[in-house]
Amino acid sequence: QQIGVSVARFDDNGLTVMRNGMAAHEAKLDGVSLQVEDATDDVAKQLDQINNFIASGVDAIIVNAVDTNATEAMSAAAASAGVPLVYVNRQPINMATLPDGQAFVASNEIESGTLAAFRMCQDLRAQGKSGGARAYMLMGQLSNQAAVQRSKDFEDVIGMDMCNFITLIDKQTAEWSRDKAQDLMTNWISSGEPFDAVFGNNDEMAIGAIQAMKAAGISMDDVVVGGVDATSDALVSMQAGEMDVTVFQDLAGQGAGSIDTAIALINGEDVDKAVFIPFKLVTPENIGEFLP
Amino acid sequence: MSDIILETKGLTKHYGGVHALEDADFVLKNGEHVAIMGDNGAGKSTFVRQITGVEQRTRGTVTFDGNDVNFAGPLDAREAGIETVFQTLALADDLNVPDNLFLGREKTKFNFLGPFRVLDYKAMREDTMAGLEKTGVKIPNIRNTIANMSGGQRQCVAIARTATFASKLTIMDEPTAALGVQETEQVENIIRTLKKQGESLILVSHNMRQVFDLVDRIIVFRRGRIVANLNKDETDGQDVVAYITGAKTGAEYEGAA
Amino acid sequence: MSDIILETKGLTKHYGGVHALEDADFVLKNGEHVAIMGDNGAGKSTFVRQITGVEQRTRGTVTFDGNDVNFAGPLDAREAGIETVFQTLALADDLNVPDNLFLGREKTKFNFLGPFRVLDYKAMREDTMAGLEKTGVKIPNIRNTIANMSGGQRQCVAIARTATFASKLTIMDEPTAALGVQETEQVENIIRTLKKQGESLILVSHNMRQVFDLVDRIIVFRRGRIVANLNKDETDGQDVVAYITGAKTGAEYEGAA
Amino acid sequence: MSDTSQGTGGLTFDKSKRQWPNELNVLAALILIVIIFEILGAVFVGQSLLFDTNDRFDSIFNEARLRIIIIQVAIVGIIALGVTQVIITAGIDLSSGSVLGATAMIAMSFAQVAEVNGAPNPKAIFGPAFLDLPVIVPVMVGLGCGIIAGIINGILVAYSRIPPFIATLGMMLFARGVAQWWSSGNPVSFPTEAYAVIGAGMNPVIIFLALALLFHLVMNYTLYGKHTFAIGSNEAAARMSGINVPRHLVLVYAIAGMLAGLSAVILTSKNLTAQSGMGLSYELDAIAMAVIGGVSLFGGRGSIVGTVIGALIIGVITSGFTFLRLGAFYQEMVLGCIIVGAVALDQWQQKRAAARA
Amino acid sequence: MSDTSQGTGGLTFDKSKRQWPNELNVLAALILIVIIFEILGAVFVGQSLLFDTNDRFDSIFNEARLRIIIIQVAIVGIIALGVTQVIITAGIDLSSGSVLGATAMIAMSFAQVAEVNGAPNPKAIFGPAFLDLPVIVPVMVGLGCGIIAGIINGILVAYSRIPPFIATLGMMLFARGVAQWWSSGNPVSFPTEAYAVIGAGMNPVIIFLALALLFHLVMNYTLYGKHTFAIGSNEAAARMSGINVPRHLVLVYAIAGMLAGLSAVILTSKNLTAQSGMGLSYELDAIAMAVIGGVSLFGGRGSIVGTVIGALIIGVITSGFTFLRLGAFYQEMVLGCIIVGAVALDQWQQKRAAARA
Ligand SMILES: Nc1ncnc2c1ncn2[C@@H]1O[C@H](COP(=O)(O)OP(=O)(O)OP(=O)(O)O)[C@@H](O)[C@H]1O
Ligand SMILES: Nc1ncnc2c1ncn2[C@@H]1O[C@H](COP(=O)(O)OP(=O)(O)OP(=O)(O)O)[C@@H](O)[C@H]1O
Ligand SMILES: [Mg+2]
Ligand SMILES: [Mg+2]
Repeated sequence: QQIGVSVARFDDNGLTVMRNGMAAHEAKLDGVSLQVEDATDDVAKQLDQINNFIASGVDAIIVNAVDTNATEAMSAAAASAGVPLVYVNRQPINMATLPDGQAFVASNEIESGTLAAFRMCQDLRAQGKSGGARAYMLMGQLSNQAAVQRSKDFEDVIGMDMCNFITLIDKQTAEWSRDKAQDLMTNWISSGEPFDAVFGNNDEMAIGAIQAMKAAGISMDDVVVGGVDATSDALVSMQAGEMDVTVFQDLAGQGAGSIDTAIALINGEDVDKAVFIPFKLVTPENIGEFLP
Repeated sequence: MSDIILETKGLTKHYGGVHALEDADFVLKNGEHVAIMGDNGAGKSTFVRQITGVEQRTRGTVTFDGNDVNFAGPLDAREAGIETVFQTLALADDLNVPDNLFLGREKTKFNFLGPFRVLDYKAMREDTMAGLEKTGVKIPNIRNTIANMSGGQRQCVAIARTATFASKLTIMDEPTAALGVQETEQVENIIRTLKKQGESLILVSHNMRQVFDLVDRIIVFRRGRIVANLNKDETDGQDVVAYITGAKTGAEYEGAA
Repeated sequence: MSDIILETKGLTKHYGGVHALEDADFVLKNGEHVAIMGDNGAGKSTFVRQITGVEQRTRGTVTFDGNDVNFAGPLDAREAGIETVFQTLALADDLNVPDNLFLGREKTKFNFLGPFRVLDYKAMREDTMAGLEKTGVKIPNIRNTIANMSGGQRQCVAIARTATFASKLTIMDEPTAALGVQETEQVENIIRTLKKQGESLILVSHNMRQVFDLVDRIIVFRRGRIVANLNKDETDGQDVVAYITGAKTGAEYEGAA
Repeated sequence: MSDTSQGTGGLTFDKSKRQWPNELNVLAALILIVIIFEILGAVFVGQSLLFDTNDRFDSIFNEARLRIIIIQVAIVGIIALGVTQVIITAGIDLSSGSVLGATAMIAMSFAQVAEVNGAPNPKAIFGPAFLDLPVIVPVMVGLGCGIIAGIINGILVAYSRIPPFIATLGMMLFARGVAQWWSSGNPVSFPTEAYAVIGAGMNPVIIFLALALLFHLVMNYTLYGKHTFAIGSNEAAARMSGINVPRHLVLVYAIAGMLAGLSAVILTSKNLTAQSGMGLSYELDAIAMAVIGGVSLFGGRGSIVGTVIGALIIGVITSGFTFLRLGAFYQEMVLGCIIVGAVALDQWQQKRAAARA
Repeated sequence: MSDTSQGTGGLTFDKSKRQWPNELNVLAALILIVIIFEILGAVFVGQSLLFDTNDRFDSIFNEARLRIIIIQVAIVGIIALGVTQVIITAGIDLSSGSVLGATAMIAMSFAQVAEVNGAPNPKAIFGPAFLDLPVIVPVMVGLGCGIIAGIINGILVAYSRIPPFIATLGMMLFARGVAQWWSSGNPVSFPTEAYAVIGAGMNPVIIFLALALLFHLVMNYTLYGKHTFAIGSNEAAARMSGINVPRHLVLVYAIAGMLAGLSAVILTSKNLTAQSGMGLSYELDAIAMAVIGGVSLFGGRGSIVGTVIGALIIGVITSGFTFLRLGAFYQEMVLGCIIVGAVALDQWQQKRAAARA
């Protein structure tokens, strides 16, 4: 069976893990062949890719949506051609009205930022800073859904009664990049403002901030640093006692699950409309579970 | 209206430290044909550029047709009635001959369409053939782009452009420099026709024979200044060369140069 | 080695449908000075471009200094010993006068550095002054860029460039077209010097007086073909004009045009 | 062109050897690429790119693929029509993608419905007075935003003498900032039904082809077209000949901006959402279409027909890759090669045409 | 330049009115921008941008900020040195960012350590034979990849007569594909200690400034520089004057490629990781630096000194925004305006200088 896959972007580390999970699962299955396309974070391109898949006569389509608001048009295109469609990783906006032959496999994005932020809040309390703590936030590209969502999660958490001792000094975009984060953090350090926590929308930016702080001679014990993704670099950094919090998303599991769901849909089996795979918080205590 | 078509007073142009034109006082009567001569780099083209608004002068006044003028660009000058053949020709290399001839004043239909009015290619092609015949140039295919024309062919296109449209004053900066024997003769005929029609002319030229053939009066530039103003009948070639080289300077210009 | 420096046989160049040069058979002896005349668009510059390798010919052979040559570009031609002043001058507008004069053969120090060898600005500046004096042109500041030079000043820079370097054959395409009286005289002196030094020359010119003053032999082009080959002493201006306009055609060229 | 080529005597001119129109080369390249894909398809996937090989659709051609080939380039194609005109003036427009992004956010905000699935619109940008507006409002807002951006580009280029690359680079950054600032990066969704019609089905293609025809006529038969070519060919000459160059340039950039605005309207309507990241790098696609279609970056040369064929080439390549199941990594590599190849072929053809006897 | 300006008689020439070097304008713009930030800083955040206002560092200047201003532009600045030379030949290099990305992945793969935290390197790309290599290997690989990409660019531009915009656009797509294909998009991390030294601390700045000095001398005092300017000024003239234009262009693009490769080495060393998305849009930053520094996109005009000041301007702006805690949205908008403003100022100054009595 031929399955077309459209992934939001290829140069995203997390989504690459998911992609590799799909490829590994494909190798295990007989007679399933995947065709994976890069939507380069472009909603319109993704819709075109789906139409191209339909024109090529694939048996099913898996979509990792660039913009979860744009899924209505995709559902309509696949439904009218009678091709099964599985959304993966990001929840489509038309979840409630998803046509037959379509399903959703993912984790709930709102969890990721919230889990990390809440744990950072607890760590700060544990350090005895509940009288007032100051934080910086490094954001991903502002045109990106996950960046907007995770930033909002963090701000929601520090707006809660339990965590409102944290004040956000500044938030800027470092475009998901370690290098930009490093420069941005150095800029912040150069203003001389004291701070207690740094939250990165992803691990790469958190690591960049750590590198900048180490270069400035700031002790990593005094600062709580959090990220999202649990990349292997982040785990190494956590082992070294630098990174304090990250969030693991079973992306490989999502990828494999989406293929299984797609095959079930092709075979006309009954499938749950939504399959949720939860996020897991990673801290120095439980890091062992996540090491290879 | 007076019988003076063009008058400049104290016209001056400096390029950084280079004083290319200094205090030029110049008068041209209606219907008069005047030649400007002088060494290379004497400031002749600079003088032309100040009058036609291609550049903004450093100081001085220009009076055209009774009004003080300060053209913002050659478009203004043309609209006021000055047609110019520049030394650098001003042709669009990728366009063909009729397109160049009518550049900036195309013949159009459906004029209510504003900038989107429709071009009348046929009329322009016919007028082009007529205009080129006046210059005597041979062009095998007028649909070829200007980039593919020989030096003389380009020059003839530029001249035909000027000759096709009536004006109060025509300025030609070395129009026959690149032309062959026959073509030069034709262009000189065009100039004679202008004289008959009573149009004024400023001719920049290095060709002594041509100048004495065609104009009424000769102005000599040297090192950015006007150094002589000679009636054709009261001078001769040797005399003019003396002014050009600096062996002589006109009485009224003694202070200069 | 024979005493023939340049010979072309059946040299032809077509631009699409335009037959700009047809079957040109041409011979130049060592030390001989020859003029090429003809109408605008007759194919003179085209002929020059084929010899110097600026363009690739449609067919025909060129023999230079005893060897069949097919220059890939003007660089090859120059290395073989042909110096050319092109009608389009070939100057770099943003560079100053010495830079242009020595373009492509700069004086350098530390030559072991290959492409990164160091320029000898001082020597080049001095040689520039000497070269320009030969042409008699006046340039107020040689550190000014070429873009700011007058038409004649540019032409003199191009000529000085050619005159500064010895060669076996010099080609000049309308070198004095933009020049004033004095400068023209100086350039003619340069040409006379070349004659004395025994260097061969091809001079493209529309100036009858100049041609009769300077060269040994006159070749006339018409409509892309050679139509006459005249010894200076056996002809006169009217005769040449007759060939140019097509009133006459050389006996040996009867089949042509 | 008719056959009444004329000249004023002189050299022999052989009319039969007229110049081979450049568009034919581009068309030949398109056909060549299709043939290559057909061959590769037959060898590697046992299918045909354009013809029907499985019985899903009963006709000679694979209609779904023909349709997607052109739909997917129609929107960028509309931008490319404007970019073509800008490049012909020897300019460049790097801002069109970002202007599309900013316009998408703004126009969509005026196209929202009041109720979604019975509940009030959860993403309304403005108050209730701005919901359920007639479709003309967002369309006009979209065109207006594009025109304003274009006019600013044009003024910078024409009056401040800033190189177009820089002026439009500045606009690109600015518009990208605006797109993200508007609604703080949140997408704008849920348009009215009337708005959703604009970009539905084949409508983008119809609009693209109609505009292409219109601008083909404008570029070839009107004063506007002639002056556009003249400015690109030799701006100084155009100025000296009395063309009001600055005013004309502003007009050209304004039209290019308007087309970017229009694309934003169609794109948001097609996708039923506006995202601040929309249109990112579309400017490069649009430029690639124009250049593959034979528009010269030095100005003065090019045609709308060429650009349309250039757009089709990109459409065929994109669909062809999916059809060949080529790994996404290779797509960019091959696309890079094809762009370079197409232009190299064009250059070589032109050189050969110039040298031909 | 010395004061021995000469000429051959003729007009009056007033030596005291020589041309005001263009670099001074750019410097003035830099100072102006710093002053604006100082004023805004005093008003809105009660701090100074460059001077020490809190006691964390005991000196007149805020040294940490001075350092970050230049560190953050040093790597793109190295690219800009090459881009400056390319633009002076009237070319453009859109590929440098992607070439950096591809080179980063490849070079880093040769710089990996065998053991991380006691365990074998979890991300090793090649077998054990390629781990713990001497630092010269990845550096050479990096420079080599850059040079190869540059040579291909140069050959396309010089011999196939493809416009530089297109040739390097093709290379940009190709290199981006290579970057993603290499290790299928997975980041490459954990370099050897020796490799990590290259980009540590102020090393990028030292390398940048040393190269700037070197190329300043090369552009002004060697044949290479003169021919680069000549080609940009009038390529046909350069060709007719006997410069081997194609060979020279290949050299220029190769040097630009090499500098992009070097940046990749420094960047990966500084970040201790290589990612396929690295370098994205660096080409635009590099071009912006060059152009703000007064390099003309029409070719023939520009200087290395100008580009270095241009880089500093961008550094000050980036740091200044963070310092003012300006919302991220506004940064791009303001950066767009400043780029346009700087060039407009330069154009206006030049026009005024030309018109000055
Ligand atoms: N690249 C080209 N493409 C097409 N036609 C061309 C091209 N170059 C020249 N021609 C044509 O070839 C003919 C000969 O041109 P050429 O430049 O040799 O004339 P010429 O004798 O030098 O004239 P002039 O005295 O005006 O310089 C002209 O009719 C010209 O239009
Ligand atoms: N833009 C400029 N910047 C600096 N100097 C200039 C500029 N334009 C002209 N010049 C100088 O001004 C002087 C006069 O130039 P102009 O072009 O008026 O001479 P001309 O009399 O027309 O000479 P020709 O007979 O050679 O055409 C020359 O020395 C020239 O170098
Ligand atoms: Mg002049
Ligand atoms: Mg000629």
